[in-house]
Parts: sequence; structure tokens; C-alpha cells
Amino acid sequence: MARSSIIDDVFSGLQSALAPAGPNASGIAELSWIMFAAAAVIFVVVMVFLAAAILLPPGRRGWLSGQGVVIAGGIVFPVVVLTALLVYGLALARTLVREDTPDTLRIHVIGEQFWWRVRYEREGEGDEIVTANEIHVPTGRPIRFLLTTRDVIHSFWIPSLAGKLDMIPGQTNGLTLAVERPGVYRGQCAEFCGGAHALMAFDVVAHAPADFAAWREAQLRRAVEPATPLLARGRELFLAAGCGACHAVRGTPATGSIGPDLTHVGSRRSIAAGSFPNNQGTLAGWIADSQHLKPSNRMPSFPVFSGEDLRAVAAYLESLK
Amino acid sequence: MTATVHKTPRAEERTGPAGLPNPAPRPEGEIEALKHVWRAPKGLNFITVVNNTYVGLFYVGTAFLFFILAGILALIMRTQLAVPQADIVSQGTYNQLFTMHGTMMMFLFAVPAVEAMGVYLLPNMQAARDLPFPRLSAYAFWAYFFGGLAFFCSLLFQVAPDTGWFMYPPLTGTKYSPGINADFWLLGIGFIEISAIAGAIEIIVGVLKTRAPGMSLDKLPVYAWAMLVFAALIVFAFPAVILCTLLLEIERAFGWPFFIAEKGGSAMLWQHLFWFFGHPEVYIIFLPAAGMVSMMVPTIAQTPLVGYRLVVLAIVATGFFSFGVWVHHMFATGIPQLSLSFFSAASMAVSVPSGIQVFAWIATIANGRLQLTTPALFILGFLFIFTLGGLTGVMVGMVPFDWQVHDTYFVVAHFHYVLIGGMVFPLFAAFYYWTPLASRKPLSEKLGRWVFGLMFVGMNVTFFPMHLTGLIGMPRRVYTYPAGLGWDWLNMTSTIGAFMIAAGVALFLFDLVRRFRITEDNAGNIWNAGTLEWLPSGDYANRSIPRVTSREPLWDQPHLAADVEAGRYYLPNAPTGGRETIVTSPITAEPQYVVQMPGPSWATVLGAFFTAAFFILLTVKLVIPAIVCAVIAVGMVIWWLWDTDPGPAQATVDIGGGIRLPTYVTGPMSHSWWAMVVLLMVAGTLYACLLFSYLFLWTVSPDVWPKPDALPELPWPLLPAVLYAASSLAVVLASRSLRRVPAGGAGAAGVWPMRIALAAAIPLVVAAVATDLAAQSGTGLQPTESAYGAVVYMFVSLQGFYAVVLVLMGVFTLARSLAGKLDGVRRGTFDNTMLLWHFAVVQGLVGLAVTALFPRLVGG
Amino acid sequence: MRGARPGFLTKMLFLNAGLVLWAAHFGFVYGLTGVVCARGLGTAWPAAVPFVVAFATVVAAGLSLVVLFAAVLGRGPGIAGEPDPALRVFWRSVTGGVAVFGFVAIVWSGLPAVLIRPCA
Amino acid sequence: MMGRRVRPVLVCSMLAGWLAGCGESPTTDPEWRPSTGGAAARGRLVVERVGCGVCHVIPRVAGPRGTVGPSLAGFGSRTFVAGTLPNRPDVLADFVRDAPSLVPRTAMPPMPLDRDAARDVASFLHTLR
Repeated sequence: MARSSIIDDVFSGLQSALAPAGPNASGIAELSWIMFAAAAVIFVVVMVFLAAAILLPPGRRGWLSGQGVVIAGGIVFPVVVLTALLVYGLALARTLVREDTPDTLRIHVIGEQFWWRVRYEREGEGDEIVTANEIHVPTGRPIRFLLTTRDVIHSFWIPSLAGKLDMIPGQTNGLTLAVERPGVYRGQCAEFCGGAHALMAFDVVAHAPADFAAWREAQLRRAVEPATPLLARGRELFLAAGCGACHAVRGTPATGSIGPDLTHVGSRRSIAAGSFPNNQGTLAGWIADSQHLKPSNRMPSFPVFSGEDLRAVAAYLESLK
Repeated sequence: MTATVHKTPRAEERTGPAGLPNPAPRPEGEIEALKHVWRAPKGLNFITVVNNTYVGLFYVGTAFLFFILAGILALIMRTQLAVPQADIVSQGTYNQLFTMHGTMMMFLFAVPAVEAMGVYLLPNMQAARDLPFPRLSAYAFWAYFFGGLAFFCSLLFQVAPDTGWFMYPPLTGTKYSPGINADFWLLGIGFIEISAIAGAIEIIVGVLKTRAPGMSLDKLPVYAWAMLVFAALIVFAFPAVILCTLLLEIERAFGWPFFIAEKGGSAMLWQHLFWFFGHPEVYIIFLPAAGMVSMMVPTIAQTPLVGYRLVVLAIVATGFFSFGVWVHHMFATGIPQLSLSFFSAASMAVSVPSGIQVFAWIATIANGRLQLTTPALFILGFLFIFTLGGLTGVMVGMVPFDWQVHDTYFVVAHFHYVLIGGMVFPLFAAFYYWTPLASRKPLSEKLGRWVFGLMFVGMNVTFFPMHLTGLIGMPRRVYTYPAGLGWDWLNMTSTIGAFMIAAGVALFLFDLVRRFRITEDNAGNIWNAGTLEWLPSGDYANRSIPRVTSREPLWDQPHLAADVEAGRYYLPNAPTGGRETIVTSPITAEPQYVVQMPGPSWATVLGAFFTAAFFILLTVKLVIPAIVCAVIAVGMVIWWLWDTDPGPAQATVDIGGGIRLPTYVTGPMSHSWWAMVVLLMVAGTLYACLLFSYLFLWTVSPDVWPKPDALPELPWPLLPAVLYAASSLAVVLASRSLRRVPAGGAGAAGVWPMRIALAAAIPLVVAAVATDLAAQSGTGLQPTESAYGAVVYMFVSLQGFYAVVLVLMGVFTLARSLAGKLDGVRRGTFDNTMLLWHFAVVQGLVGLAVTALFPRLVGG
Repeated sequence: MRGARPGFLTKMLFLNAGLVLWAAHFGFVYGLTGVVCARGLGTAWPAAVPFVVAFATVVAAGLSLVVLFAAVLGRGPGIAGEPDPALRVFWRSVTGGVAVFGFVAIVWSGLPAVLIRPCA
Repeated sequence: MMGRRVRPVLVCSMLAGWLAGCGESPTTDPEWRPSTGGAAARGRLVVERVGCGVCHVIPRVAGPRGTVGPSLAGFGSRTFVAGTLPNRPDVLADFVRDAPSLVPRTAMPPMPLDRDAARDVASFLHTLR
């Protein structure tokens, strides 16, 4: 509950490029710090020159007043520094683009207005996994994201893990990264994609390899059966209201593919692409009034349910762990 | 009439009136005649004024108005972002606010403001009486004025564009933006771009052709160099954005899929074209400001600029390199590494010239003695802010770093440092510095310190924290953000800073209202500057046009002001009885002829009004009224042009010093020929961009390119080619026979061969386009079916547009012949028509060759 | 404007020659890699890209040095035969400076070819 | 499932609340005293964390401003909760944890709050005047 300090915000922020948790982000953070330090030194030197030009007595600033200083400071120095920086930057860039290896985990992320569809390629005998707005990954293993879009341009960005890469119609962009330690890393759409662009976030949850296997196992299962009459009624209402036209709940007649797959929606940390916490209350509010909460998103508000029915649907969804 | 502050020279320093071109005292009544010719219209007619000093001030004022309006939008946004999850404005409104803020600051403030300063300052700095095309600058201003206001008003009706100032498709296509918001941007801004190009042509010809005699390029004020390169950048950069706005508007209106991936189009095509304009745009804004700084620094240090040649070199180099960095905005789009690296290298290169300039200013300050006036403060603030912005600019040029900070508040911070530091601070310095030229009283030095202090501190408080906001994850263009990510206090700080800037600007406005009064008895050279704009002047500019022998003539020729004012230099009168100035050679500035210039006319104001009305009515889909306005606008332009090819008033006139100059020339020496050539460079660049689009779309979607057997059969493309060639030949014949028409001999029978040949050329060029169209549609190709169809029909449509213009110009030229205003000497109108004609024909032939041969080459 | 003396266009082109060379080099290497990578022209082509880029870099950088030496030696349009000494010095130094800039920028553009794999 | 488990407890506490309400003042039990101190401040953070704003407009709370349920502006001055229950801290604390158990036809679902958090929320809501 204690207020986080400025230092915490920067170095352990959920969405901070300066709190790297993988080799891509670390490499860039290192480059950043080197450039910040160099820039600070250069800036101070230029300002000192300027101050000297104004403040030194006329007899003692002659060395600053000729063409020589313009050539030295304006041409020679920058050319030397920038050549070094360019070589360093190119060498770094080279290490950040990697080929697939046999143990690379391939995950397709499809940007949609205004959420993320996530699809894991099948591995071994397992099926592919479809989920939304939350990407679970193992630590210590290369992960290749294959980025596409279903509508407009989005940009996939998890600052603690890597730089951003756009999702552009008609092309597939590949981003390979790795995560060093378990944790939750927040990502967000970085290219303006229309009305609710500000509300298009997601979480990356990194697990130790064993935990990831367990998560994967759980995700492969079909949706749980309702355990109480309330939940059963919720499922009935969910199907009757036509939610299945857009959403899939594997193991039920709901097989829509326009909106997020809800088979395990209750297990996710948030709803509406990282916009709200996930619980029965927020689910109910979202169903009843999604257009007010996230204007111009593609899901219509459903103000049709009675209070009890709304609760039942929300409870059913929350039970889909 | 002005109190120039320079010491009275000792007698031996003076060359003496005997060495000057004209004797004094001047004849009785000469000054009155000069005043009469150049007077500004009175009453309501005042708005038809074309003198650069008035149009320039209107222009600066309007640009400043848009600065304030766009600034208010920024304040609303900063208020919304002060705390997480605020709801001061809705999501939809916020999206309109940031789009309008960016668009207005770029297109309605920054570019017009620097262009406006150019219109105001350049003729004075070069001691010309006006820019060479006064009506064109008036038209450009009024078009911008009406168009800009109408564009801003879209915000009041909640139909303002809401997709960001760079308008990326497919978000801006009809599928995802069905309303008219995007159309407002495309038509409104497309139109203002045309106004900017008009201004650029004016400035290029003005700098190269209307300088004081003796002001060879090595003595050209740095500001004029900067404006020359600025205008060249507009010529080569703006066509790209005109083309992409045109393509997108055509896609939206008629469904031609240039940017739709499913049909072979590409969203990346937009990004290439937009940023090919968009990055030079930054330097289009910065170079004129840097040029102004290079004028002000020597004055405030009271010593010539150190490293003049290096600074010119830096300006030229910036101009070139700025075209090699456009992909710098597309580092995160998945373009292969090696390609990105070329742009990374160019981004390094473009930063070097800025370093040269910064050190040249520091050296100048060290060489002289800085007076800490308000302009000086703003320049020091500029050096501080711009240096920081330049350093972060090098950072974002590094590809991996840019992957993190692209589209975050870090780049928001970076470009505000560059633009506010690099342009707004120099502009405020310029306001303080040059106000004594226009106003009876200078602005308050006392308040100026407060204005500077508030703006400087506010600027840093607002934007410095944003570097960090971006690094810890905040993307730009979000109307809200969650608490708990560490962004809260940073945003609150930025908001506080924004209101400090606003307070500074408000204080400046207060001072402006209190002290700024336009009069002819202006405050004069209160800073003891060395350049020609500080010569005493009236509506006619300088009493006589000096011969220049150095870069700071007022310092090196102490009697210059007095001698100019006494009429001892060139052209102290109005020998043709109309407005005129001396046209000089482009490198050495030797006098070539005296150009007669048009005066005020309602045609410019009304033409601009109806042009703007046409675009706005088209946006709101009132097609019939739009067409009516277009016809009226064309009529106004014809009215305006009718008296701008006056022919020789008299064979030669004496400008003094034994120099007799012709009053009318045509061909490569004439200013109008130069303007036409520059216009053709604009048109050629536009065409090059279209060719690029064709090739780019092919690399993206070769599958929509036809097999050779689906193309028009080979004889088909030859027919339009022959017709094009024939029309050009007819124009050549017309030109030859026109040469044989004696001056004033328009009534003779000898004029008919010319008329017949020109009249024949018109149907030939129309037939060429028609047969080209028939050939393409004969294969069943539809423009809506694929990106290939769209781009091929775009080639044809562009030729159709040129055909319409050529018909208008051809008929106009014939009409002038019939009215007796065209002969072997007075043939400027014909020459311009001819230049455009040959250009359009060559372009048509290139288009035919590409569309007929390229698919056969690659589709075997 | 016309006649025996070089015209405005020639003089201006020579003044800017270093950067015109840079622009030509830049357009060539970017266009080449762009087309080769976008069209995936086999594996042989990308392997050839670094060589072609390096070759173009050497040629363009060499030409910019030629311009630089011409300027230093007082040769070339706008310099040789210019009667006004001040203008001559100006033209010479700007031509030379532009050539130096062109040289540096051309070399910088060539650097990636040896450090970065094409089409990755 | 959750409702079933907690219901007996709720009924008891509700009874206690009612009884207390019959007395002179609800302040006899110091545990239920409305607070403007730490509890209310914690409560505000809880409200933000669980997302009450998805359905309610709540002054001083960052987050969405939902219109599914009633605005909670001035809630501390209201007489009833959900139009039926007395607006007392103890009742309110139970209500925000499991509204259906108190008002069966309500649209407000049970919220994931433990007892302490619920009390904090109630304290916070009572500061809205």
C-alpha cells in the first residue's frame, strides 16, 4: 500500500523500458544509458562553451571565436562520435534479429480494434491454444511472435521485454525475444488505431518452464461445466442472448470467432484488453454497458438482461477458469 | 523618415556622391510619383493590397492566430492528462484534439509562419521593391486564411479529423473512418499544401532573381540562403504529400484501392510518401528559423557571423540529408534491417550541419559582445532547448533505441524540443527583433524578460519529464491512462508546465496589443543591425536600390542609408509609371531588366475565397455549389492573369549609373520563365512519386500485375504516343511562327499560322489522353478491381488533368493573340504554355512506356 | 546565361556535387536492397548485395574525393574563370565542403553493408 | 458458491446490525464507526482495484465512470442502500461484499472483498457527502 517511489516507477515499473527482463530490452537499455551519459556530457560542454562565449572577459575567449572551433566542434567531433555510435548501434541491431531455433515457441498475435487475439501453434500432440489479451510464456526459451492485424495498423509493444513492432495489413512481422525471469509485464498498443486505442493493453505472464506446461495443460481443456444452478442459468442466458455469434466457449455451442475466445476467461487477470479488473462485478458492468466504458469498441452493450440474469451471466463467465 | 542609429562617418570614409549612380537632389515630384504607384488601397479595398509588407504582416498574424488556437487545444489535452482516468473530454473529442493540434501546428502555423516571415523580410533584406509575383503571394495568403479557418471550424461541429496528423491508412479509409472527418483533412490540407507551393515558387524566384545589384551569392544574407533551401525542400517534398492525399481521397471517394491490402494495395505506400514529405518538413520549419538566428546573432553580438561559408554549407547539406531520413519514422514497421541502417546512417549525417550552426553562433557570440536583449534571451533559450532536442534526435536515429521510444512520450518530448526550441523560440526572438521595422514602438524589453522566462521554464517543465514518461511506457495519443504505472506525477508536472507556457504567450499578446502599431514612421534600426532590411523604407520599399559590396552593408558603408534615402542609388523613380523592381542575374546579381509588376486586385482575394469554398463544399459533399465556386475561382485567376504579361512599356529605361535596362524580356532570363520551370519541378516530383508508387505496389503485390497478354495490344499504346508527339510538334511550329510576328503586329495576317498550329495542338493532346484511356478500359481493366488498376488509371487521370489545364491555357493564349496581346516580343504567356505543354507530353510518353513495357518485362 | 561560360545549372550542380553523389548512392543502395528483399530474389542475390553496396560505396566516395580535389585545385564550373575573387573563394570552399560531407555520408551509408545481413 | 458459504455469517451480522439500529445510535459498536482516516483511504484504493467504477460514478476515484448502477456521489448522506437497506457502515460492508444475499433481485454481483476490505470500502463510501 506504500506509495511507490520515483525510482521504483522507473526501474521496476510494469511497463518500463528501463526495467528490462530479457536480452532484447537489456541490450537496448544499455545502449540507452550509454547515449544518455554521452548526451549529458556533450550538452554540458556545449552549454559551458556558450557560457564562456558570453561571460569570459573578451581577452580570454578568443580561442572560441574563430572558424577553427566551428570546424572542430561542428564537424570533426560529431563525425568521430557518430561513427563510433553508428558502428555500435549496427552491431547491436544485428544481435537483436534472430533466426528460429528448434525450441522456439511460436505465438501468433493478431491485432484487432481494440484487443489482441493470441494463438499458440500446436506443439507435439497438443491442439493450438486460442486466448486473448494475455500472453503466457515460459522463461529461458526463445519466443517468436508472428504479428498480423485483422483491420488497421497496431503496434505490439512490451517495454520490459523488447522494442515495438507494428502489425500491418498484408504482412507478417516476426519478433523473437526471450524472458529471463517469471513475472507480469504489461504491454500496450503503440500505434494509434482508432477510437479506443488508449484502452488496448495486455499482460505478458512469464512462468518457469514447469508452470508454463501446467498453464498450457489447463488451457487445452474445454470449458468447465456449471457447478451451480446460477451458473447453469448463466450459460443458458449466454447462449440464448446470442453471445456465441461472436465468442467461442469450447465445449459449448458457442463457436463465434469475431470476439475473444472465452473458454478460460475467468482465469485472466483483466477484461476488455487490460482495461478493467476481472471479477463478476466488472464482467456484469461490461456486458451491460460496454459501449459507454470503451466507446467505439466492437461489442454492443447488452442492456437487455434483468438484474439477476445479468449476474448469472457474469457469474458463469467468471467461473470459466 | 526613419531614425537610423549609426554614427556619422568621418569625411574621408565617404566615397562621395560623385561615385554613386544618380545625382541628388532628385527632381521635384519624383518621390510623390513613387508613393502614388506603390500606395496601399484605402477603405474596404485595403484587403486587396499586395505589397509584401502588408501581406507579410497579415500572413504572420494569421499564422500566430493558429498557433494560439492549436495551443489552446494542447491545454485542453494537458488538462485531461493531468491525472489518470480523468474525464474532462471524451475519447472521441480527445482524438480530434490531438489530430487538430498536430495538423494545425504543422500546416497552419509552422510552415505558413516561416513562409510569412519570408514574404515580409526577403524583399527588404535584398532591397527589392517587392517579391516578383505580388499577386501570387496575396493569393497564397488568402487561400490559406479562408481554408485554414474553415478547416479549424470543423472542430466546432465535432467533425474534425480524428486519426492523427499523419493519417495512416487503412484507419483513414472509408471502412474504418466512414464519416467526413478524414475528408476534411485530405481536402483542407491538400489545399493548404498548394498554397505553400505557390509561396515557395515566389521565394525561389525572389531570392535568385530580385536582389540588390552586387549581392552575389557569397554576399547573400544567410536568411536568404535558408529560405532558398527551404523553398527547394517544399518543391521536392510537398508533391509527395499532395500525391498521397490525392490517392487516399480518390480511394475514399471512388474506391480505387491504393492502400487496401486485400486488393494489392499497401498501407506502407502511404507511409513512404507521407514521410518522404514529413521528414524534410521538420527542416522546412527549422531552416528558416536557423536563418533568422544567423541574422540576429551578429546584430546582438555586433560582429559579423563567424563561418558564413560553413553555415551556408550546413544549410545546403541539411537540405540534402533531410531527404534521406524518411524511413526513420518507420523503423518499427518490419522493414529489413539493412534498409533501416541506411536511414540510420543518414540520420547521423543530418545532425552534423546543426552542430556546425550551433558552434558558428557560439563563436560569433565569443567574437563580439552579447547584449542581453529579449531577442538574445530567446536565442540563448533556443540554443539550450534545440541542443537537447538535437541530442535526442541522434538517439532516435539509432534503430534499436527507436524501437523502444517510437510512438511514445519520448518522441513527443523530442519533437517538441526540436520544434519549439528550433522554431518557436527563434520566431519569438524574431518578433521582438523585427517589430521595430513594422511598428512605431518596439515591444517591451521589461515584459519580454517575463515572457521569455515563463516560456523557457514552462517549456522545460512540460517536455523534459516526457522523456521519462515515454521510457517508462506511456504511448502517445492516449486520451487516458491507468494509475499505478508511475506516469501520474510526470503528467501532472507536464500539465503545470503547459500552463506556464500559456501564461508567457498571454503576456506576449498583452504586450503586442499595447505596443504594436503599424505605421510608416517605424521605430527603425534600434539594434544597429547591418543588413538591408533596416534601410529606411515606405510602401515603395527603399527610395532607391543600393549597390551592395559586402554582407553587412549598413556597417561597411556608413552613408548607405542616407544615400539610398536621397535617391542616389538605382531606380529612384517609377520610369514605366507602374510598380517595378530590378531583376538581377542569379549568381552575381548583375542587373538584367526592370520587371513591371501588377498592383492590387480583387481577383486574388476572391479567387482565393472561391478556391477555398470549392474544397470545403466538396468535403461536405455539396458538389454542385462546389463546381460553381471552382468555375468562379478559375474565372478570377484568368482575370488576374490577363494583365500580368504587359509587354515592353518602353524599349529601355535608365536606372542610373549609366545602366539602361529593358522593361520586358522572355525566355531563360525572365522571372516568369524561372517560375514556370520551378513549377515544372514540382510537377515532375509529383510524377516521380507516382512512378515510385507504381513500382512499390508491384514489389508488394506482383500477383495483381497483369500477364502480358492482358495488356492492351502493342499497337494501342503507340497511338496516344503519336498524338502526344504531334501536339508537341504543333506547339513547336506555333512557337516558330510566333517568332516571326513583329511587335505590335498582331493584326497582320502573319499571326494565323501560329493560331492554327496552337488550335490544332489542343484536340491532339485531348485525343492522346482519350485513346490512352480507351486502350486501358478496352482490356476490361477497372480502377476499383486492384491496386494495379487504380495506379494505371491514376496515370491516365493525371494526364487528363494536364489536358484540361492545357486546354485552358491554350484557349487563354489564343484569346490573348486575338486581343492583340501576343507577338514575337510579348510572348511570355505563350512560352509558359509551351513549357507546360512539352512537359505534359514527355510525362505522358513516360507513362505510356511504363504501363506498356514494365509488366511485359517482369511478367514473362 | 548561355554561351561559352557554364550556365547556372552547371555551376549549381557542381557546387552540390558531393551531396548529389550521396543522394544517387543512397537511392541506389536503398532501392537495390528494397527490391531484392521484397521480391525474395533467391538466396544468391542477398549474398551479392553486400558486394554491390560496397562497390557502389567505393565508386561514389571516390567521385566525391575527385570533386573535393577539383575544388582544392581551383578547377570546375563556377570556380575556374570566375573573375570575382570573393565569389571564387566562396564557390571553392562550399564545393569542397559539400564534397567532404558527401564523402562522410557515403561511407556511413556503406557501413551497414558489412555489418548487417541483408533481408533479415 | 461463494454466496452459499458466507450466507449464515451475513445473516447474523445483519441481525446484529438491525438490532444495533434499533438502539440510539449505530456508534455503540466502535468497530463500525465511520472513519475518514486510514480506513477510508484504503477503501478508496480497494474501490479502484476491484473496479467499482465500471458500474458506478464515484467521486475521487480514478477509473471508469459507469452508468450501469447508480452514481455514488453523496452516498454518505443517503438514507438507504439499494433503496431498501439502512445506510449503515455494517450493512454497507456486507452489501458491497455480497449484495444478492441482502437484495436478491439486485443486479450487483458479489464482489471479491474480504471483510476488512469491505469495511474499508464502506468507510470510504461514507465519506462521499
